[in-house]
Amino acid sequence: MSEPLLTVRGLKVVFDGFHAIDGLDLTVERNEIRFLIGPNGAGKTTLVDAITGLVKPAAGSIVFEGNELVRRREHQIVRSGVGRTFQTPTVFEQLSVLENVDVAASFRLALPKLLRARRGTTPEVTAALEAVGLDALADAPAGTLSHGQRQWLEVAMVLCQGPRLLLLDEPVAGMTGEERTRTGELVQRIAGEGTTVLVIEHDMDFVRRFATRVTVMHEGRILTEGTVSEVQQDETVREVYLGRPRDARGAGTAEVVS
Amino acid sequence: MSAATAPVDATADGLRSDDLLRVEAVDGGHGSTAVLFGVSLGVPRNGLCCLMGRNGVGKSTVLQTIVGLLKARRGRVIFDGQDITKLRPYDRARAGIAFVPQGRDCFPQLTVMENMRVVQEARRDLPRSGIDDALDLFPRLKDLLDRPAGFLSGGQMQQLAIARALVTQPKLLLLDEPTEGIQPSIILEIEDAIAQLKRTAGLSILLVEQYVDFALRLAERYAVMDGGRVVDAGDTAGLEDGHVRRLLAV
Amino acid sequence: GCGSSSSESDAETSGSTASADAGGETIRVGILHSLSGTMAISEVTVRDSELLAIEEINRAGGVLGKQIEPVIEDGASDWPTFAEKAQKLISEDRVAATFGGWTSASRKAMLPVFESNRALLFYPVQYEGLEQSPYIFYSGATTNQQIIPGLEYLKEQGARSLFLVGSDYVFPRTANKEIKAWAEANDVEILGEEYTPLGHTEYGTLISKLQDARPDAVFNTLNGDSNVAFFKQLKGAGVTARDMPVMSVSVAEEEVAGIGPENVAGHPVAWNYYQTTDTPENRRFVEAFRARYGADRVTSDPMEAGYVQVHIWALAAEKAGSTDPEKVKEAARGLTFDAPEGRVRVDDVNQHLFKTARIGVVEPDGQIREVWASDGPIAPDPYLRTYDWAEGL
Amino acid sequence: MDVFLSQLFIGLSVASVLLLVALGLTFTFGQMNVINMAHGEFVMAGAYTVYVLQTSVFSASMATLAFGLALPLAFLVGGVLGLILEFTLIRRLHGRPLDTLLVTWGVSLILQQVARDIFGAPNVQVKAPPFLDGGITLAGVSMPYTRLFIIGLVVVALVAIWFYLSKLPAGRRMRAVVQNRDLASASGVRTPRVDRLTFFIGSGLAGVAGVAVTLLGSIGPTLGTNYIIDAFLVVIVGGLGQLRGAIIAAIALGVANAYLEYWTDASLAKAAVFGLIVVFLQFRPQGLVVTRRRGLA
Amino acid sequence: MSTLAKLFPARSGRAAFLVRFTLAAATLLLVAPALLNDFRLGLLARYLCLAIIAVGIGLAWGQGGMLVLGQGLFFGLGGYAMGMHMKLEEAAAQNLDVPDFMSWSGVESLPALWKPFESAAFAIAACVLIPMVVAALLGTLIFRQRVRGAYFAILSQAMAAAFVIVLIGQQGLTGGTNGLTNFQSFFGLRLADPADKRTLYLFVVAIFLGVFLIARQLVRSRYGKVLIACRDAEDRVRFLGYDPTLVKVVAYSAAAGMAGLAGALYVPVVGIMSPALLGVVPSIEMVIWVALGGRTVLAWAAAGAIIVSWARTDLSERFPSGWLYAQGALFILVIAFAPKGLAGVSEALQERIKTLWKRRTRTPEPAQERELEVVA
Ligand SMILES: Nc1ncnc2c1ncn2[C@@H]1O[C@H](COP(=O)(O)OP(=O)(O)OP(=O)(O)O)[C@@H](O)[C@H]1O
Ligand SMILES: Nc1ncnc2c1ncn2[C@@H]1O[C@H](COP(=O)(O)OP(=O)(O)OP(=O)(O)O)[C@@H](O)[C@H]1O
Ligand SMILES: NC(N)=O
Ligand SMILES: [Mg+2]
Ligand SMILES: [Mg+2]
Repeated sequence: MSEPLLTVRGLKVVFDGFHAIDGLDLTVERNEIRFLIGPNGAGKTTLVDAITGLVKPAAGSIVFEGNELVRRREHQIVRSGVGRTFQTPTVFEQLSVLENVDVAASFRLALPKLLRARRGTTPEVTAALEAVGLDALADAPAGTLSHGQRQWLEVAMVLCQGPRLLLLDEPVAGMTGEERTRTGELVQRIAGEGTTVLVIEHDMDFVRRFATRVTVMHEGRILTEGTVSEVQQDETVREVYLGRPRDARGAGTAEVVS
Repeated sequence: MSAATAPVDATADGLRSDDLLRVEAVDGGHGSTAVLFGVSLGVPRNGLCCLMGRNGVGKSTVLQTIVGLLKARRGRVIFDGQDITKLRPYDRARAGIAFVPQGRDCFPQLTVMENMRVVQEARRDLPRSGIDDALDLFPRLKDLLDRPAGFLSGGQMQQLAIARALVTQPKLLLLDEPTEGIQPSIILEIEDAIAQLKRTAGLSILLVEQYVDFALRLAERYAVMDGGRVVDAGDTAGLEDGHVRRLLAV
Repeated sequence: GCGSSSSESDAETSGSTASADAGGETIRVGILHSLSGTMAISEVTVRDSELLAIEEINRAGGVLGKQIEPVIEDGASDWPTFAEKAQKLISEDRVAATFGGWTSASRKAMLPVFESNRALLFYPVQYEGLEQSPYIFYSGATTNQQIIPGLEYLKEQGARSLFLVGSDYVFPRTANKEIKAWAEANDVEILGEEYTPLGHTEYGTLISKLQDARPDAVFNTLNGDSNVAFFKQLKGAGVTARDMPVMSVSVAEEEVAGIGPENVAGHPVAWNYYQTTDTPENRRFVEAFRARYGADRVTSDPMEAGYVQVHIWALAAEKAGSTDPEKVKEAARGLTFDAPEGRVRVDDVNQHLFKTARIGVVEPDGQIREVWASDGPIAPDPYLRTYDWAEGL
Repeated sequence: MDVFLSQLFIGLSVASVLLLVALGLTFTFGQMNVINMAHGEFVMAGAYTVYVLQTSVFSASMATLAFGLALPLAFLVGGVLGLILEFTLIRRLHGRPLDTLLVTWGVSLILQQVARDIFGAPNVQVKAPPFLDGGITLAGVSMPYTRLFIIGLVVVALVAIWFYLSKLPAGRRMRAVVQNRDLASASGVRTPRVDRLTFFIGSGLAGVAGVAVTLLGSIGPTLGTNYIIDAFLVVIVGGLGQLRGAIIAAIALGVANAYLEYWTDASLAKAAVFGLIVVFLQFRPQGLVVTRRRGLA
Repeated sequence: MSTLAKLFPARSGRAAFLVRFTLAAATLLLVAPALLNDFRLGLLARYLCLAIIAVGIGLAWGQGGMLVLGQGLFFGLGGYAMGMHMKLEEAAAQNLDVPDFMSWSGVESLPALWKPFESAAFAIAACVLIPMVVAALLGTLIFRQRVRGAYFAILSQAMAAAFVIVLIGQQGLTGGTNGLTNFQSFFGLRLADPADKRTLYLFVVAIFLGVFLIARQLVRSRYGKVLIACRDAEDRVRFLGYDPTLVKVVAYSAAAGMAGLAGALYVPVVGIMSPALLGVVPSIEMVIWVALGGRTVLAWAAAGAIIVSWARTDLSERFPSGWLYAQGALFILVIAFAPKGLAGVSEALQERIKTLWKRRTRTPEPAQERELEVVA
């Protein structure tokens, strides 16, 4: 029997006495597309921050492929196979789109190799750029990208690193329906190629279409876990998160064009 | 080709002489990068115009040009009958334009309360009750008043951004993807809030939104952008179902 | 005049590049002082008196029938810049001699330049001795013409213990090395020795150390701005000249004005010249200086030395009939001049001046009243060879 | 005499001077992110203000009046210089904090030369008002009135600034503009006016500091250079824009220096304090009082 | 015009670089010695030493975003290492136990710190390695704690200040404020001899060109991109699996090594090494050269050092008492109004010339072209 890819036990993150994550347990299996939803401020981003070393937990353990991540430094966590994007995309504005991805792809090179100039483009870089549809903009400075384009670029950057666990924080926020579909399909493809993906998202339509399993967070803990429809039927989830659709609007509350 | 100052055909529907805000054939962009080409659109008085389009077509750039953070290289921006093209952003704000930027902007080291107060105090003519009114629309912020805004979660910050804009009691509210990152139940509340503001406060709104249904439910007017141009615009009344969707799916 | 004179550069003659260019209409001399930076405070005044001397000489017909043309350069309170500018004056402007420097640090930086070019430097400030370059004329006092008389005076006044306070550079450190040797031979106890960086302004702790040690007197080799802070804060701490006299060797009229006379009044200083020195030459000098630069200006020892050294160079050149450095050096031996401070004579060997030592006390009006003077000029002894206690320094 | 207490007092008085110079920087550097190397020259301008008042406006017998008037006037002189600097140069340098350092460095060179050309290179003298002559002795520690006066001045300035920054709308506006200029502007805050006011106050405080330092040291064109680095270190150790941090840092640096200097000498003490700062930043890289932020800085 | 366009093509490809580099090298190695007199050639040698520092600063600051306001520290470490060796060589030649300045301060036997510098090999290695090691240590401490921006700038400045204070305070060991002066020879070259000075000049040029090539390779490499990434969003770089501390330390340390090398050359070229060259003021000036030339372009950073130093010499010769105005104004104008320095100015000029040229040769291009580019 295979052990889970990621096991979080008794995690606590405290800011000035405020418990943003309050004794959270979470298990993520290999090759799933796990969605994490929950009210604003539930602690979803903080959980990702804790897994990737950006915030230091007050207690608890985070085990990834048998290795404890707590107290490791950020870049070591990335090197052990965990990649992430940010809710507010950050890219290297002075570098071109291609260079952004290339820098990301070169992270395992030793210093002597890094000191050589880049000649041409490696296949993984090309593939990542094509996957997010930025190949046409490869030579544009990343600083000139729009909000949405930056999100794509971030995805390309983690993609080419071939992480075994990929954490996406609201990857489709601000995208049109068509773009959402493309992103969702991309996520499915990545998962198919052996990467486990944990997605934070508020777009329930997107969740419905692409989730294998959904975890709901509330006030720093796991509220419930299950399939999309199980979760959607849950009274508390409706109460604190989904809200009750009112007659006047019909069923779809925040439906995106698809 | 964009030498023609007259709005092109497609946008003629998006602009009326009695509109509160009239963007007339504006060219603009970031620094030396040209992004907008002859953009025209209007926001009706006490109405809502919804601006749609794929990533990177220039929606945010339009909004930033309207508030004056970016300069219009050509064309005019008329607000309430006054040409504001040359005004500085703060003077436009004082004229009654409020802006909720995309991507959760705030004063990170000021508390939630201070974020609102600083805006309210920026002008002598704003009553303190503006803050209470804004908080009534977003009651979840009441628990967070003393927290530095930079520590808020994405959704919390978005709520604060809208609340802060309302504190200025604007005539025109510019919302750049206000539902981005907000939990479904609150999106419903925001929708209610917008509808209510239109009704009771006589507010006009220019809304950039990806959720087409949400947008069209609220809007009287719509405009669709592509490649820095307005490619379709008009009234939502009598809009053939799926028309906009088709445009966006290009 | 910026020399783009590639024709002048004579690649054939290696070795000495200095060949004071006497062929022109005028004779050029270098004036090289700090016109900017910390030391500008002191050094611009010397430049002024040197220019005054040049004007006087020119009015009287110049040197060797030619007018003197000063080439002014800024040493910028930066020792390497002094070296660079000295080189420039020598190799591009072909000056007959250079008048310049104040701190010993600047002199040490310029020394190799003048030696390797066999060109002349006239240096106007009192210094620590233990140096004798064949290409430098020292017109300020060496140790035995200022510091030792200062020490003897304190001892005579009954001081049995001293505290040494100085800026952290070569002059105070070397001077204090000599002072300690002197003290040992004279049964005077040294209760402390403290250095502060040039430009230091916070003397609270040093003053409390003085108050703890309670010396009979303080020997002060601080240079520049620091004196102002030191004396103001000393007065603030309630220490008066009566409790603890501070003998200074770098506080002249110019510095007194900056410190504020009320803050130094009563403290002794040691020099060779004061504005109040009573000679006919000095009356003329002070009058000329004020006429030239304004009635509110004061004169001081280094200014006088600057003035004197220009005249000495001019006399030597006249005597030699040439501005060639070697001939000027030769002619300068034993030369005398009636300076504002009294008669001075160039030493035959070491190119220092015979100078009269004078101890003065600062008056509340900012002038310095002479309270003791040596019997006539003292022979310069930069290596203190005539003092037994100085053996092994 | 009790060394411990007397050095404590000396440390505090050193701290008070440092703090006075650094207070202006908490505005221009801490709030506006401008590394104003000409701040020291504003201090110098404040010092020359006293000199001009004493020599050209009032007779020597009115030293106290001249000194008293110098305080507000030096604030104005420093402030106006700051305004000019803001208006001509700083305005163009938003978002380029490191460039402000280099540009204002050029400004400081020029201001020093201006002072040299107006007042001459030699130091000038200022008379302390007679009521500041002497001092008191408490618990074996002699405290000159000049030092006590400066400490008092700092306390007054601190209270005023604290009130301004945390209680007055203008202070809030100032912080808002620093934190998000575009947003502030789009929210109706007249950002250029806020910038100018901030710079005016910060530079004005430098002028006041200039009046204070005439009581202790020399007044010359290079006066400012003596204080500038130490003052920046106070701001850094205290934490950017943190009043509380600056106070603690100034006291810590002043007192550490006083004790270290007592046991060693001025040079070593100074080098040791610099060393301690490097070590300190190992533990508190953002200074004593930290403004934390979420996510990526 | 067309040959000019060939020499300076728009895209700085490999060939273009080779052309430019060869031109610059030829100017320095052949033209300058032919045109300049000994004194001016000596000054140019000095400027080139400074240009080596500037190349390092261009790397650390321009590419890596570390505003190194304390390069005087490393310049000094290299300079003193070489100076100590030269002093000892001389003392040995004159049969003295200790160098001249030590006896002035009462030091009679050679301090242990000085002993290793009797070896030429040790001294040469030390000039570069000591600064690099010190930078690596300091850098690791500082960058690991994420001290950056203005904090780093002022901290590095304080380190230079502390170094100078220590140098001045230890007169017996270091020569104090005076520093080390009065050098006669450098590895057999007699410093007073014009022919030997020319040889020394050529040596400096060779080292300068070598250092420039090394720095250029660093910038062009992938490492160079990672360095830029660190400059623009250091925290983001962590989440790509790089340790920014290491990335920055490499550049910082390389810049320190270059400054050290420059210091080592400076001593024989100028004949003095003193704290006055290393403190806060000179260290800031070093950065100003780079800002003025153009911080992101190495060649312009080096040019900045040469131009500013030359301007300083020239202005101070022309206006001995007013040159500070000119220098200050130069700093202000260029940095405030030309943020990319002279590099930016030259770029803009080339751009202008190119459009003028195009306009004259071709029919005006349709205004659409640019728009389409953006929209596409
Ligand atoms: N550094 C901090 N200091 C104080 N409170 C913080 C800090 N960081 C986060 N918080 C608080 O922790 C809670 C969890 O925030 P988090 O960003 O993880 O929420 P989230 O689930 O990602 O929300 P959203 O869906 O809105 O992005 C919020 O209430 C937030 O205000
Ligand atoms: N700071 C900038 N500098 C240069 N170009 C920019 C900048 N910001 C955006 N752009 C460019 O301007 C175009 C329009 O950007 P804008 O942000 O207005 O798009 P948008 O329609 O709001 O997209 P999104 O839905 O992704 O927010 C994009 O192609 C982008 O590349
Ligand atoms: N010689 C001096 N005063 O430095
Ligand atoms: Mg979140
Ligand atoms: Mg947008």
